[in-house]
Amino acid sequence: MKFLAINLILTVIWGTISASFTPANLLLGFAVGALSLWLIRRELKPVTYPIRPLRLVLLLALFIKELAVSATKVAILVTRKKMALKPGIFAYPLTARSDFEITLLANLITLTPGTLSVDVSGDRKTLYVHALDCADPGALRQDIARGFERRIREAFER
Amino acid sequence: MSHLTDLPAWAAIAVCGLLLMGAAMTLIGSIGLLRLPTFYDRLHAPTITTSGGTILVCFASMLCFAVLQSRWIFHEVLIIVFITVTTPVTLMLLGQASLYRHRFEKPQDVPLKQGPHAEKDRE
Amino acid sequence: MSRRHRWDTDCVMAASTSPPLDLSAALVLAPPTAAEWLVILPVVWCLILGALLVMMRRNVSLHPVIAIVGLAGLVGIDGLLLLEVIRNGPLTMVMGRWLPPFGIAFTADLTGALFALIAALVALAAGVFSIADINDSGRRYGFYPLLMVLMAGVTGAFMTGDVFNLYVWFEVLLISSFGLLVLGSEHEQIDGTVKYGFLNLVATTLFLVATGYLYAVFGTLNMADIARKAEGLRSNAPLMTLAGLYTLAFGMKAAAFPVNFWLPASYHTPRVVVSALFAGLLTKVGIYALIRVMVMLLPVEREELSFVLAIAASLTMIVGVLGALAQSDFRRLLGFLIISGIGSILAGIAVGGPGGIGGAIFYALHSMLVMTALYFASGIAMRLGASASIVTLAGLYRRHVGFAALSLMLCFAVSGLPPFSGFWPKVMLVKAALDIGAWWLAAVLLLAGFLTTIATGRLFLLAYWREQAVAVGETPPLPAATLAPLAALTLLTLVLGLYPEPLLATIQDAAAGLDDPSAYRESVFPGGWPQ
Amino acid sequence: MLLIFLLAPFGGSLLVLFFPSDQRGATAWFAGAIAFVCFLLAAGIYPFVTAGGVLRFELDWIPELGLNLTLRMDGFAWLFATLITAIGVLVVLYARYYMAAEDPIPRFFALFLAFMGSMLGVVLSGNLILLAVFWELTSIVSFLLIGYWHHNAHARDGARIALTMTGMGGLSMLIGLLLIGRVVGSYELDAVLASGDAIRNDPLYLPILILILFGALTKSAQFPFHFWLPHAMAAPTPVSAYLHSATMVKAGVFLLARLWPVMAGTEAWFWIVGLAGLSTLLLGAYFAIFQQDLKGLLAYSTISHLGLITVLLSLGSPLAAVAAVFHIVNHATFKASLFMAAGIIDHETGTRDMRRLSGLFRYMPITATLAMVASAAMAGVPLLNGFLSKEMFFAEAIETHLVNSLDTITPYVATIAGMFAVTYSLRFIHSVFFGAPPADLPKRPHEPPRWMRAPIEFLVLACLIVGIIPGRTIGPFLHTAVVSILGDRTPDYSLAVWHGWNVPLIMSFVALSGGVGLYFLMRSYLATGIEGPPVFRLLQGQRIFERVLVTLSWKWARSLEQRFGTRRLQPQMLLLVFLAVSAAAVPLFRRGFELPPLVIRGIDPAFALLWALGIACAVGAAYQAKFHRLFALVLLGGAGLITCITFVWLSAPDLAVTQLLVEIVTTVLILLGLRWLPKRIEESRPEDIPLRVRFRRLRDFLLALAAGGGMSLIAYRVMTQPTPETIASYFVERAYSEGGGANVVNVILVDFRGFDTLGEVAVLSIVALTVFALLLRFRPHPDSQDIPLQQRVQNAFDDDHPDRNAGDSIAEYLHIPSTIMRWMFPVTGMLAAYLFLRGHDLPGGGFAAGIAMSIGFLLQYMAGGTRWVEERLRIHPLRWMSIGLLVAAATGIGSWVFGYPFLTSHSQYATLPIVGKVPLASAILFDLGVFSLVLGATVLMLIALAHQSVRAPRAHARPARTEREAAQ
Amino acid sequence: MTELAILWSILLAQVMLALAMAFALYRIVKGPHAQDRVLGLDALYINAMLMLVAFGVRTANTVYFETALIIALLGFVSSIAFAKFLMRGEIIE
Repeated sequence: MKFLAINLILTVIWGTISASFTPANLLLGFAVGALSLWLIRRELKPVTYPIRPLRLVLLLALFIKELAVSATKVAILVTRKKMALKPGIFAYPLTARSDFEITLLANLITLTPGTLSVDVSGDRKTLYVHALDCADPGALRQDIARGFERRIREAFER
Repeated sequence: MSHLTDLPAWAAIAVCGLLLMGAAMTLIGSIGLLRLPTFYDRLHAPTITTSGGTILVCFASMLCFAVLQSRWIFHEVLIIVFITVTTPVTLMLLGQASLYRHRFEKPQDVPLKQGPHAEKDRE
Repeated sequence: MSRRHRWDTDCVMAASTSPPLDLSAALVLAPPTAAEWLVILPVVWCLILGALLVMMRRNVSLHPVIAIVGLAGLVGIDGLLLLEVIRNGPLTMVMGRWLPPFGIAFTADLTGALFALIAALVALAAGVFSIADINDSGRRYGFYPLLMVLMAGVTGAFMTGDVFNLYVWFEVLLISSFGLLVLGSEHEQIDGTVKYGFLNLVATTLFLVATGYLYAVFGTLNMADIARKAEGLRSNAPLMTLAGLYTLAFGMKAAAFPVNFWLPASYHTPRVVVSALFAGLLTKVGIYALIRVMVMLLPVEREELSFVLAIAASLTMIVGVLGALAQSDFRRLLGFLIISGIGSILAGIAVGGPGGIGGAIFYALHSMLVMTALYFASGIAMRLGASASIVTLAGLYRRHVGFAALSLMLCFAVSGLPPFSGFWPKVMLVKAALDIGAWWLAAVLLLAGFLTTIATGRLFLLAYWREQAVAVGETPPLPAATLAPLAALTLLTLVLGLYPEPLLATIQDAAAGLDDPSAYRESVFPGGWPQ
Repeated sequence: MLLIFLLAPFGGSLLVLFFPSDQRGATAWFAGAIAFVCFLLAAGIYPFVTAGGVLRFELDWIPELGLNLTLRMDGFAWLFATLITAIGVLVVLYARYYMAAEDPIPRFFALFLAFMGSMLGVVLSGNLILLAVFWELTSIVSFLLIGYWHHNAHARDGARIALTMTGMGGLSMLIGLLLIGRVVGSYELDAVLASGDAIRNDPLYLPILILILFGALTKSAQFPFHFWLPHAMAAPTPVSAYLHSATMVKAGVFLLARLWPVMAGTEAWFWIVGLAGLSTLLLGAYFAIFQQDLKGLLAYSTISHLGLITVLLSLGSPLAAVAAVFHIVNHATFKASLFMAAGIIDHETGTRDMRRLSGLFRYMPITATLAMVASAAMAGVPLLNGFLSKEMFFAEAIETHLVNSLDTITPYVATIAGMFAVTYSLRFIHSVFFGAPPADLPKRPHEPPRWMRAPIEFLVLACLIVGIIPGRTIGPFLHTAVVSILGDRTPDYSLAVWHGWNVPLIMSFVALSGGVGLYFLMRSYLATGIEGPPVFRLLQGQRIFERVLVTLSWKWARSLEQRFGTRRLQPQMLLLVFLAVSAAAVPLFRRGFELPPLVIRGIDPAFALLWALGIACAVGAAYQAKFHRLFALVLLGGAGLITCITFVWLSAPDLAVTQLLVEIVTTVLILLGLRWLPKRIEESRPEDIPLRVRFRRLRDFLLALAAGGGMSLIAYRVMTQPTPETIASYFVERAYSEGGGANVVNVILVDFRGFDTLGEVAVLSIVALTVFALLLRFRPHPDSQDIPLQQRVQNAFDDDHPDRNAGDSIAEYLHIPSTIMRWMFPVTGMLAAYLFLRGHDLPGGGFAAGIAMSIGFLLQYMAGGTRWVEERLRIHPLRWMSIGLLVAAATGIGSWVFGYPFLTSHSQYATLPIVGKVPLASAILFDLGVFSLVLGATVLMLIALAHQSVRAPRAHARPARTEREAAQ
Repeated sequence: MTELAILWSILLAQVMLALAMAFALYRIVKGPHAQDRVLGLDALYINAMLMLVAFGVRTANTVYFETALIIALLGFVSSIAFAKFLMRGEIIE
């Protein structure tokens, strides 16, 4: 059962959906999860990561903070009378490797208002990010590298 | 409105606050959608909604029901999770789609980037 | 909020808290008899067979076998049902144990059973004919499953005792008829289907609207219940609107003037067997519904509408037969003949009374058989003469005498000449029309019959008796599968023409049953009305 | 016993069909035997019918219609029956030699016997409707007999005209008879004959009379309906001899005589019948003179003789009736023999054209003599039977019956007609048998075979005997017949040849001499051989008839179809909607339609705003639908969303869930289809839209408004009017307690009205099947066949860049999204499972679950592409669908086992280990079926659409590539 | 008094959300590009979901949950479909 981890996650989701964590229900959830995984077994590459809960929490915290900050920033920006915008796209050199990490990073970048990852180069090396305020791409790169990417690596790198 | 009276004052105020803030965020997001000049800028607007609005409103709901003790509060969590997972996909796809379309159509408001690989040499 | 917990504990609780109120008022307590199962069996039988056929899409060679056996079975079931109904009155099967008007009631009275049986016969004939008419690709497209579900829809429509359920079955047969109509997806087929589809969908929507209104007015969907409540509500509720809407919706289905154009526009496009099926079944379902609703549920409104109906009927007859005269395409001609037949039936409904309704029912049944057979004939003619237009078609008589004889009989039958089945309903209708003093209607009826004679005579003279101008090529062999159903149906019309007595007696009982549905109500509500 | 009269011929005709066509002799003998048997039977019956005796046979046939198989033979019927059978025998004998070898003999004799049967039926039937039935039968069979030589166009025309005329007559007669039945209260002939006064005094008398006369006069070819008879001469001569001289044409006068006691004697009768009769008598004779075709001449003379009989019947005096009956018999004998003679001539010389025939006497003396005698009888020469009845006719003509102009002119007309008769008889004989020997005949004429002549000899003999000693031969039979018609009004009459010098005799002599004179006067004109009579040549009934027919069938029908039978969709749609609106509105307002006052309370601003948005979306979508599909689709999504929220707001979450899911799937499916539609249509600028189009749009818009308004009006009315005790409340309160679930809608769906659900899911599966079938043969629009523009551009981009291999763009493009989309699948699966399991308690159920699951598959497809997915997923939507349907249906049947009605859900609770109690309401099984079916159906449509994209580029790869080369 | 305040604030929130939806709709109608419209639709979906949540708070009723969850989980599917349609001209290849 190579999807065990995922299946467990699904089970948790199931519990959450049906809002009950009684063993019976969880068992059922597990069964359902297994079934739906089995359906698409041929599509997925098994992913196995050492889970580091603490780091995850840190990542989450960072994410929340980033959110709060940038959201307010953009909100203010938007609500201004005249919007001083210097939008643009900058290329971000990736250090993360696996699909999962890249995906996660891209999502986080996108989720934080003001930055938006639009594309990945064919050789998973560059991530193209669109920023509302692209006055200084270097700084932005710094932020991402220091922030999300580091946290992610800490959380998932083996 | 029996259930709202059940809420202790602090909870009530908190709920209202969260709710209002969330709604405000959402509204702002939409305003952004409305006002921002180019498509790429507009792409950013919904992120405010999703991140700010969703989370706040869902917190409000969680708090409300948690206090009311009426049920488990995981639903909102789930909602938040799903939203956070799915929204970026849409946005990215849209962004790229418009990139390609612009590359094809070449209208005036194309950003400084001409295709995904223009930057390679700029690096 | 106690319900908001896990679903299983929840239901356990539901179970543990024993039902608060006494169910016996709302539930069927006695297990239904086998006879009552006969009411529902035809529909389920068709559905199951359809599903099976879909499942075995790979080996199409088996399809016809299964389908034909199934249809034969259907005929058998319907026959038994009819006997059962004749023997001891209408039968009712209540769905899901819920007593009407809460649950859906499936009620077979004489009318429904008769229609169902004839429909099954027609379908069986079509099934046999299709062996030669539907090639493998057609089977792979799912001709037979569609046929089966179509039959389910038709039979359901004939049996149901619930207005909304009637709508459901209408949809079933409508959609499956789309499927059959586009079978092979030629260009003009799709063209015809679009027309057919749009107009019929509008009609069905109309039906739905009317039903919603009906429910709002009556608060029930059960036909027997409605029939009961109609008296009380007649004073204030605008039942006339309902009647108008239903008449239009069903008239549309039945291709009555002035909403008849979809029929000739679409019926000549599909495979022969398909148009034969449609000729036999679809319009007649509309007629059936019209009879059921207008005669049994809203008799007073029918009275008030009768003049409008009569006008529409006469125009339908005339337009239909004139159209038939103007056509040169064999199947289009037949399409118009269907329309004029519908006109005669409408005339019966307009006249009303046991005579009129009986005549209408008889005519409908007759027309189901004859029109189907005629479409078969058109198909065979196209095989023999390699043309669909009676201008170029010729010398069929010389090519195949037996076939020509059968077609001739059918021509006479459809023209309402003795000794074929068309004669008696015409006599009944004329008689009924005269009895209420509607001379002109009787005159139109006979005029239509006369013009039909001219039209069919023209058809026969041109396509059959006329010698082929060009040298006659080798006549292609006729597969028995094409000739047999034609012969069977023709024989049936002949028999019904020579000895109509039993059918006639049944039909008159049926008409009486519609006129005074007390027996129907009794079978739906055995113990009087529920409180 | 009487039944044999019907069974024998019909049965015989069936049997004859099975004779091999080369056995001419056997067939003929068989047919003849049957005819002969019938004849003997008639002869045997004679004693019973003498002196007004009536033989009856009754058999309940269709009591519902008051129609019994009543056979009734009185003297008159007997006379006719004998006539029919006797001449039948002779004609069969004649036909045996007449018919050519290549003609299909069995069919001829089958039809012949069938006709004999139906004719006997006409004369024997003692019930009006029965009479009508046999009447129509004679028309049908005669149609077939006339068209026997169907390869000949004349035969076809003759057949058609005959059928049309006689058929029309028969129909009108049917009404008349039905009316009589209504007046009398019974269709039994006896009852009708008994109540003559009732009928004559009934207000309906005139219509009845007209209708029935129409039938009778058309049948016996009375002016102005006479023209079908000459055309019927295209039939084989035996047919003409039998049907068109002896029997069928007599059916009309038979009917007149039959109903004589009840109908005759009134002013109207006299005028209508008399006028028709006289004109026919005269014109028939007149036309007859100028025919060039032997049979044509005979046909017209037949017409005029029938006219004579009609006149006699019109007079309404008993003696006239006697004369009529007598003449019926006489005419049958001599005319049949004449036809046969003509047939022989035709047969032996190969032509019937009197311009080519002459001097045949020296070739066929015997036939010639016979013909001469017969035509002498036709001309009314003394010592022949024709003379007697003609004398009686003249006698009656002189008599004054009613004082009016018609009655006064009768004798003169009679004499003139008699003169004409002599003329054409003379012409017949003289031009055919005398004069110079014929030149250029197709065949060398000679005497016919012995037995072919025999019938004529017999008939001519009959003419002679009856003519010389009428009293002893025909007298008693005639008497019985007359008695049966007139009953006690039977006059005393004498059939003597010699009544002494009296006016009729003088009239006869005038007629004879005048006729001869006339003939010799006209010889020169006749020799010119112009077809048709001088004056009336232009006025030909059948021409008029044809013209009428053509106008009716062709011009009117065509124009009608062009006017109404539009084959375009829009007008029909317009009409339909218009009708719908009026059908709903008219009665509504005729009944007075009062709207309850509108009360507004507690409007929620947010909700109101939402609705405004929804409406905007809907309108926008409708507006954009034609010009900008994608836009319309987006708006549609918005509208759907608002609907969904509304459902939640009005606390119908279950509907909301379903609505939402359906919304999503629909959008995707439409997008799939959109790829195949031609590119967006640009809206033409408002100024260059023609006025007509503007008008049309306005009209349609108004109509749409009306329809929508009507709908909302009905809805308003429904919602505001006090609800009757509905079953809805019942559903709500029962849903939890008995349905075993808390979600009303779902419980209603699967339990209360599970049967509807069964139907609807069947619909869904059929839709899927249809889509699937349609797309198997899908031929895309030319400008959408190619792979889409974007892809070409992107592929081109990949091809340009050496560092990229084909399909990179898409790979990058989807890189991140596809990861997420794929991982969404299990989650979706769980959602589906959750919806399903909760279904019976909370929103969802099989339907929603199925759709949710199919969305999961949708995601897979979008992420990976068709090929990629189908390499990795096992997908058998058809199977799922059918299994679903099976399960659902089987659940219903299953309750049979438990002794419950169809689709009963029994909530048992099975205890599973650990999990605890799980409700196994069979409704859940049903739900499972629904789930599987919905899933299957949706995925099936999805795949069907998706595969187009796989197929099309493959099909059109080459042009696309070349284009790409061109682009670089 | 608190109760009233709560009511009003919730109502206010809902109105704001509705307004947000209105703006999204405006973007849909306005365009100018197809992708703008799609973006608007996506925003519309999310706002709708929030509206539902707010509704839940207002009525302390959880019936909204299924719908909200499904929007959250599957609402993006149609947007994706649109996006891919714009990108590739067909959504399943």
